[in-house]
Amino acid sequence: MKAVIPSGEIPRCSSRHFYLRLLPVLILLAWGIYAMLLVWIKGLNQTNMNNTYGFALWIWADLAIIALGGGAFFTGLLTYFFGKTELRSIINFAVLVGVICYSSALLILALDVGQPLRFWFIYWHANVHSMLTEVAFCLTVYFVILNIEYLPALMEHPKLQQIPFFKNLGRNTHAVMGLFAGIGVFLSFFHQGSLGGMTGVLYGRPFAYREGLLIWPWTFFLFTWSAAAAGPCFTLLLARLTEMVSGKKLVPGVVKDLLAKISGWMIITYIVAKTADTIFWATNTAPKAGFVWTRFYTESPLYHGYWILVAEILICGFIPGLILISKRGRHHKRLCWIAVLLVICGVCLNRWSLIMQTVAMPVLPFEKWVFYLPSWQEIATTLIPVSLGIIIIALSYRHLKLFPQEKELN
Amino acid sequence: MGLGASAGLTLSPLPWKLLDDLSIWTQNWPWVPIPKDGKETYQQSVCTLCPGGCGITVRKIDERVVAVAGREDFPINQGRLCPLGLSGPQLLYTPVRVMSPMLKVDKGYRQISWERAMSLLTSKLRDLRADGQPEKLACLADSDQGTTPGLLKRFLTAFGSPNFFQTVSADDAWEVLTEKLSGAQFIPGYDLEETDYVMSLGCGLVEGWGSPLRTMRAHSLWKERGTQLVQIESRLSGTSAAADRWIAVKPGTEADLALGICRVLVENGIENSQPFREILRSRYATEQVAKKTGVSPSIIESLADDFKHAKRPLALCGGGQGRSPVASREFIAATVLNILAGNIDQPGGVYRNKKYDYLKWPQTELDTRARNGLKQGRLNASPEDLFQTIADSQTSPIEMLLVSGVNPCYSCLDTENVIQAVQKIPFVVSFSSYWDETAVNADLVLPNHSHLERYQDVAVYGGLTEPKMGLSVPVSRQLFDTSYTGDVVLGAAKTLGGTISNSFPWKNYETCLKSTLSGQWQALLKQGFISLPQPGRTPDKGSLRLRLPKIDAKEIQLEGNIKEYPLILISKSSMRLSSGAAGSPPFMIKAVEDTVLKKNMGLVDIHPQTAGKMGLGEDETALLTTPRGAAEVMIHLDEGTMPGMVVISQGLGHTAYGAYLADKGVNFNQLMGPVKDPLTGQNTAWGINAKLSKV
Amino acid sequence: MEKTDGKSYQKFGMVIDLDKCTGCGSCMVACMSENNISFRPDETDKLRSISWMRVYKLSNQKPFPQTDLCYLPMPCMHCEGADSGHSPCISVCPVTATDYDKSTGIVSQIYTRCFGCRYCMVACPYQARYFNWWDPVWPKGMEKMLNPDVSPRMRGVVEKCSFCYHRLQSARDKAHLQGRPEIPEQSYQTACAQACPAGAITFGDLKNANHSISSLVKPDFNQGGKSKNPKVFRLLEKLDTKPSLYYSSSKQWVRDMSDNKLREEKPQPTITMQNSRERRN
Amino acid sequence: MFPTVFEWIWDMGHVIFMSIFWLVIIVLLIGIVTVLWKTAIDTNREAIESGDEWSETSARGRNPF
Repeated sequence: MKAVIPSGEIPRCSSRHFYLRLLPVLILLAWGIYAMLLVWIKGLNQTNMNNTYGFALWIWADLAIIALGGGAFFTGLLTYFFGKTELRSIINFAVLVGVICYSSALLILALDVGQPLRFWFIYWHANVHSMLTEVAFCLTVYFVILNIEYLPALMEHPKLQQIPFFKNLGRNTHAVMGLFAGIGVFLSFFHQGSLGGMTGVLYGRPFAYREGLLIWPWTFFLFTWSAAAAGPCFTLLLARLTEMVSGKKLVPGVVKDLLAKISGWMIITYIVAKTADTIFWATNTAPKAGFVWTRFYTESPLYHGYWILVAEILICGFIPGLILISKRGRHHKRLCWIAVLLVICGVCLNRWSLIMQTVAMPVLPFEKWVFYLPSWQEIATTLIPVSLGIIIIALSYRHLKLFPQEKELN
Repeated sequence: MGLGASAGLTLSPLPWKLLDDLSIWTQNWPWVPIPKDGKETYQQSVCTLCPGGCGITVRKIDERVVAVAGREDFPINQGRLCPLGLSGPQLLYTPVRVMSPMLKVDKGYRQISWERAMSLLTSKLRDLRADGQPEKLACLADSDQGTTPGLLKRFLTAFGSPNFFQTVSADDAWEVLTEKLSGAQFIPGYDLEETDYVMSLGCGLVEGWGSPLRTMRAHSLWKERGTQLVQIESRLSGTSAAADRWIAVKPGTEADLALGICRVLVENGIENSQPFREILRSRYATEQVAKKTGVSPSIIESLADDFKHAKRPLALCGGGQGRSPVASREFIAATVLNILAGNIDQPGGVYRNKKYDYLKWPQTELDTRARNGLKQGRLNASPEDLFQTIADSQTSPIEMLLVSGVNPCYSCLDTENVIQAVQKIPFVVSFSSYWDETAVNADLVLPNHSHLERYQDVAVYGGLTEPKMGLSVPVSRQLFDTSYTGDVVLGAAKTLGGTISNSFPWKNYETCLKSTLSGQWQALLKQGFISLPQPGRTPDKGSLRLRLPKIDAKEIQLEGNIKEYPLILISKSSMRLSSGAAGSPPFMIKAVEDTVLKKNMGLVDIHPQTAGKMGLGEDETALLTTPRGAAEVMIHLDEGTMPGMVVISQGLGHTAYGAYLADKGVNFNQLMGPVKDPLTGQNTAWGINAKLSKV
Repeated sequence: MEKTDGKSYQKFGMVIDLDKCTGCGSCMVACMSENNISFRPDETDKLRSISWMRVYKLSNQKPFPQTDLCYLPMPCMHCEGADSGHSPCISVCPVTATDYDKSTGIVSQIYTRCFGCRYCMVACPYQARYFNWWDPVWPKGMEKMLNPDVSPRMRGVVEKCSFCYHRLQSARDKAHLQGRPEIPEQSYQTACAQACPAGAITFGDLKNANHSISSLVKPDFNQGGKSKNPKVFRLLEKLDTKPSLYYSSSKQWVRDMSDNKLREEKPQPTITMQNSRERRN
Repeated sequence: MFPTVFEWIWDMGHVIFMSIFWLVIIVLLIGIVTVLWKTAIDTNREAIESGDEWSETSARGRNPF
């Protein structure tokens, strides 16, 4: 087909070239879909999960993806409520990333349950005391909102612009975007938190359990916070990658700098809080359950050793944080991007240890540590978000005005 | 417009209806069975799956047997039940049942009618007699008591063959042993409930010893009353762990320790010690014993002291589940202890029970053919010997073998050899209800009803103070085209006619059973059991005289030289695995620990040091070799196993019984060979020398 | 039996005498048979095997011959949880598929409601919950042995010990027909308690003075049900899950293994190859 | 989720959680409806202004494809 160029003037590569470059990604997607069908038809025996590893790779992927998708709500918050209007040049993209992340998260959740056809029980027979219920409710609603937020960008498409109804729809939606963004932010605070709460409330699992405020364990707030910190970094990273692939400048440096700076401050403050939380947990919470905190890290040092703590808090926390808040750090191109990457790794690592170490760690004194390697089906399906993301971004970039300033920047 | 439509649709009841249907569909999937409900009834019977003789209550929904539980009013198990008994329904409904008479054809088996089966059987029998060699008919049964084995034995006699064999059960072994040692046959009954100090020479008391449920109840009683249990065993078995005191003695020297203790007691001038004083003095000096057994003198003395000061001490012998013949030395040692304790025929002691023969049938009629056949005399003493002779000889001296209630191709020692022998026999008939190892090697399978479908009388000795006879009754209607083994025998006798048919005056098996138990029939139906009368049981203190020279009979030498086979292989029994004729049903296999079975690999317990010397670690595969055979096993490091020993589980390594049991683990019997007891000539092998090598 | 708002409240519990337990596995099999638990040809992967009642084999980790072992049967602990009903598993289930019944103290599980998120399994420190990784399949003919009082589970849902709840229901019906106000102790017993050859399992109403369990355990409900009997303990009491499952053992080392300790006492230096293990309680 | 479903319990947790949830839903729906409504009106107005005949444009307006 003939590539439809947004508002005419910006050149795009030929369809042939475009799809040829997309081919490997499509293959990756196909592999994932095959594995997905296997899991749905044959059941969860296709995975390497077991009665000890009830939560594994998939849940981790969910937590990580949603944290990284946090860029959408946080950028929205900054744009519409803290008047950082310059961010408008990246908000569309942030929202798109959000859409991708959340849709993949929902897909993986649908894979992870033993009876996918009963998914709606979670609304129908909701147990409001369960963090997972909170997650499910917010997630679905927020997903709708994300799509609405993405509507204007979609309506920018020339073909749709020709149709008055959609032209107006786009404009009007944009007009009340503040409202939607508002709800979105509100919901995000909750479901990001609830994801943290999921492990925090497990008072039967001394590694995960945290005291907290009212019904919310500290991890509730830490998760929201870290998502707000890592989300923008992820948006930045993807924008950068898009620039590299398209070979065009898409986002003005000042915007990147601003976003990097903000998430820098977020990560620093977050990691300080996280450190405080860890210390309190190690000295108060864990001992109450009869655990010397070192036990969590010394009994299977290879897989669940101190290195996790060091990597998460120091290498992926303070270091990138300091880099990003310092002007010099941000302006040193390579250093800046390394920092962005570290932040992303940090938040993923945090989710990883909170899920994996929690279940691998025996609570009964006479039980053993359990190890787990994901099956290829799990890996393939976990890669769906990647391939899907690339494809959606590519298509959107090709056919929509994803980056409003693309024209003047080139 | 589209919007309106969707809005309307959402508000309409349609989506909710769909969701509802969806939920219903997701909740009961067609391939998840929904058990049919019906009228609930309970029926009582007696379990015949092991010699324990427990009473069972069977729960039925309409015709379906859905559960088997212990029978409250039954003295042996008092409402409790073991894993095997509880799995009863699985053994009733399992697809590995033999569902009709089966004839071996070039490939596999063909289903045939009973008429055809019987004519086949009788024509073969007729030929044997026509050729004037009735002694070439042999029969292997689980026992020589009970009506079914009784009928078989009687049939062989009338037919003219002396070759009736039974897999030697402990009870029969006792008679030989006691005869040889004390001149009077008896089966010891232990008053476990009344004793206050138990010294056990390696008995697996909580692992299925004697009548398993009764012994385990006694053990709980001990815990409540503070009865002391001393376990003399070379490994940390369940019993060793349950014991108040575990003496880790070198394997095979339990008797020495016991006699050492006797020596100390004698020195302390205990009564009744006259007859043994000299011999004990001369041979069982504490230091020697300590050296031999690896138990320090101080412990030996303290044990003797405890034994002496106990009110009603009791010594037990019979390793494992106590189902196989006991080595004469061990029995002597235990008996001397009991004599010194003066507990023979005393409360809390050992009762000398007589075997009670209730098969009071008229003399068997014999014709000349039969007489000549019987003149030949029995081919061998024990089944093991029989199979050995057959394996050794060019053409089998046995033309036809009937197998009832046993599974020699799995449970006889040196299994490979046995299977070869069985295959050598021209015509083998199995009466098994299941496709067990023997059935799949038989030429004709005439399936008996399963244990829940038939009448059966079971005499229970198993160390009971009061031997019992239980009656198992059909609780399920007959599921398949099966028939009583007894009826097969009666049918065959009728067709053969003459004296043979005259010797079997009964219409069918059930009438035979009824008339045999005529006196007790009603009582048996009512309470399920009767106590076997014990005439002339008079408490006579220490009247048991042992023939002195026998006191230190030679000990059993293990097969294989230590140079080549540095380790000692022994077996361990568990209540979670059936090592008898009945194969473990799926529930039991599911309950087996993953330190015993992993995937299809059987694990052996071995001390970390010993394994380390051979460079073997946890879960590594190794080749276990004995003079009789070799098998791949997995290593399980176990601190509780004495260094230098390898311990393997009984009841695994089946080749038949279908996907839930076949090809899992290693069959201990296949690695073992029989070893004769110097005194009784019975097989009393307790282990074998072995080696482990990396693979 | 304590009376609250006119309604009689029971708290069913279990105490297992580890001195008597011989690890024979009758409890496991009795449970499988009673509760229609599915089975597969290979059940040796215990991490994926379903057995509501599971028997652990504990070792005192000492060198031969000071070694000692103890069997510990483990069904669902039926935790009461922090504030009556806040059991680890119940509070997390998003679809209300599991619940703590205040009037019986039994933690229920609705198989047709569960949608298999396995959050409850992660929450349970005792690993007493099991997931159906496969479709349950009974060999041809064997479906005849299924108990009609318990529905077989489908693939993809979580199941666990129910204290044979269906037996409580039928006992209630019977009592009602006989016009009895309360259920006699013997008319409601779990399959495992009934089968145990050693009589090591005692089941009954912890709040009913007439039931033998309450005299064995002597629970102190002001202390979250902690036992007043020094030999009796629960697993992981520090977590405040308030299990209804008690154990009794005369062996100190076994009691020590019941919970995590901050200062691990070192193993005593072992006596030189003295071939005997004396039990000192 | 609805007071009609039997899990519904009138306790604090439910009331708070559900009221917030339904509040969000309502606000969201109002937002969406207003947008659609406004859009529909605008489209029609433009159509009239551009002097086309009512029917077809409105038809086009309502059903673009």
